[in-house]
Amino acid sequence: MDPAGLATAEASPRPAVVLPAFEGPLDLLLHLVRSKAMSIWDIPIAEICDQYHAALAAMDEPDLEVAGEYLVYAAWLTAIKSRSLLPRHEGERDPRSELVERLLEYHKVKAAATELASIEEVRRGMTAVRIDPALTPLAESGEELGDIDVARLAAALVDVLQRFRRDHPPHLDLPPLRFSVRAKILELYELIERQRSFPLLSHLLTRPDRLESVTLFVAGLELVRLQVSRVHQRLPFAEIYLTPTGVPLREEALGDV
Amino acid sequence: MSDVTHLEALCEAVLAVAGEPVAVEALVAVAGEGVTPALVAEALDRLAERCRAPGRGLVLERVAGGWRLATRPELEGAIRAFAGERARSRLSQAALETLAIVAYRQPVTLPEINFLRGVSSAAVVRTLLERRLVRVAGRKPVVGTPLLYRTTRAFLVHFGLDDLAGLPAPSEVGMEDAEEGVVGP
Amino acid sequence: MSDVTHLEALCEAVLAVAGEPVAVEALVAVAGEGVTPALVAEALDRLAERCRAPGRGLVLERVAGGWRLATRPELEGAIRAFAGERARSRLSQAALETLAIVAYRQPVTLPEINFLRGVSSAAVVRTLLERRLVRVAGRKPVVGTPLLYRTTRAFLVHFGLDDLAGLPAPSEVGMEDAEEGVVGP
Repeated sequence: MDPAGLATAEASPRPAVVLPAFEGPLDLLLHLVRSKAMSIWDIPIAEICDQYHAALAAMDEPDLEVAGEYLVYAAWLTAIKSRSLLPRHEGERDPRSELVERLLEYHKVKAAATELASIEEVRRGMTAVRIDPALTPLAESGEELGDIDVARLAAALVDVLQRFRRDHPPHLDLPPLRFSVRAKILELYELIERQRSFPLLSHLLTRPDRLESVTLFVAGLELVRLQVSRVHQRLPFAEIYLTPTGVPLREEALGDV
Repeated sequence: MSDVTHLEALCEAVLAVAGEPVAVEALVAVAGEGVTPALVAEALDRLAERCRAPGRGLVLERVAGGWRLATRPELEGAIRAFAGERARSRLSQAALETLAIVAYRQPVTLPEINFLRGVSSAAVVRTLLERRLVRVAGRKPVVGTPLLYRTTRAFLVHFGLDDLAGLPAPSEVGMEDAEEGVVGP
Repeated sequence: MSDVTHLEALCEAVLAVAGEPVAVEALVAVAGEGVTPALVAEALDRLAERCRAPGRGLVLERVAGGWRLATRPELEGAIRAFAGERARSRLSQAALETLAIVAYRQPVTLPEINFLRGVSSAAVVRTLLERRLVRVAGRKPVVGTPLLYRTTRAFLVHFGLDDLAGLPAPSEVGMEDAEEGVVGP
């Protein structure tokens, strides 16, 4: 539906999510650090891993990729923790500083995203004016070359190739008929005459060759058309019985079938 | 702001994006509760009056089916100059498709391009040659020895590529790959 | 009619049919001989001033290096009702974060975006490409030569920016706040 999650709840028929939705492990970590006022230099790893677990459990459908992202972060945090417990050599960086930097960078990204959202809130109410010239209509003249990138080029190629395939469908291979309707009519006629009430559906379903089943079915319809046989079916999808009407089958009536 | 003033702004905005004549009833319907056709008519009168002021480039016209904003007829020359100018700096969908074929299938001939696109592309290829996005690169040694086309240095510069190997596969930019099963002529 | 008055009408008419920002140079080019950029700038000033009058439904704005006529944001409801649209969907949090990264760090690669966000962003980038808010701008000469992304002209229009320098400075978006609030002792 919306794999990239670009549309908002507004455009989606689903009810609002009760849990705060997190964009991922980094987002959840940032949220925990802020909401629980925990020191970024002393993040309780066990608690974070519990929270990650809770976030994964809250997902509607487990997604391996997303679960993997949380696992990578849990492993990374654990590694930082264990390294920070070891004595450090002189001049060696605090292993926690990379985490601090990442959280700060992500915080900046979120702040910028919030800023963009507030601009969008006002601007999405505006529509570009587009009126018709008085006399000559303005031809749709394509796009500014500067606005076209290789992604558009690739998309144009895909358009061309798809259209080409639509206009040049592969040839239909028609194999020669292996069963004749005429032969099957005679075969069915004999069976009906012999059994009086012949279960056509079971017979069709036990044919090893689908083409034979189809030919038999057509033969059954022919017998009904020639009023040689009646057809009964008590319920949809139930057995189809062919019974003789008493009218004999005359071979010359078969014509070209 | 008075009701009519607000209504005048509303009418101008709707007519400016409608792309077709708008009936008074349609304006009444979007104007909200308590707005009568008479009030809308008054607002349209004011809008028409204001458009007649010197320095305005738009006119409000009554046409079949309602009202529309259009450019002042005397300015048609400038509009046409603008349209022409813009067409020159733009690439049509046909040109984009042809450029894509040359880029991904080079060297390629005009008959091959025509075959893939299903329409004659001679004029489009000429435009691309003029825009210096494609160039002639010899002849194909087949019947008729048609010219072979390749993309230019300027093409690579425009798309920020070092070489043709940098062109992304459609799947790399999220397009389903349509390559399989398509053969040349 | 004075030169500037005529020019004002011409600018309004051209901008009204353009449907997108038009550069001053393009207006100078269609205005004919003897018209200077300064004269066009004066005409645009007057046009902007006139649009601010009560009862007008349009605004003249400077975006993406040009000038554009658009409907007033307050009239959104009427425009939407007329077009029969529901509220336009906002960009999602994931899209806004990704767009912010591309905007501030361009050119930037997908692995870099993934690293900064802590989650895979391939699908989001693809949708932003489709919406033409980002574009491919070559490849980064590192292992795997990942594609580089930049924001587009449509991005500038969407967010009402004249150019990238108009992006809010990082300090304006709460960096100090982050230092104090997030970083513990």
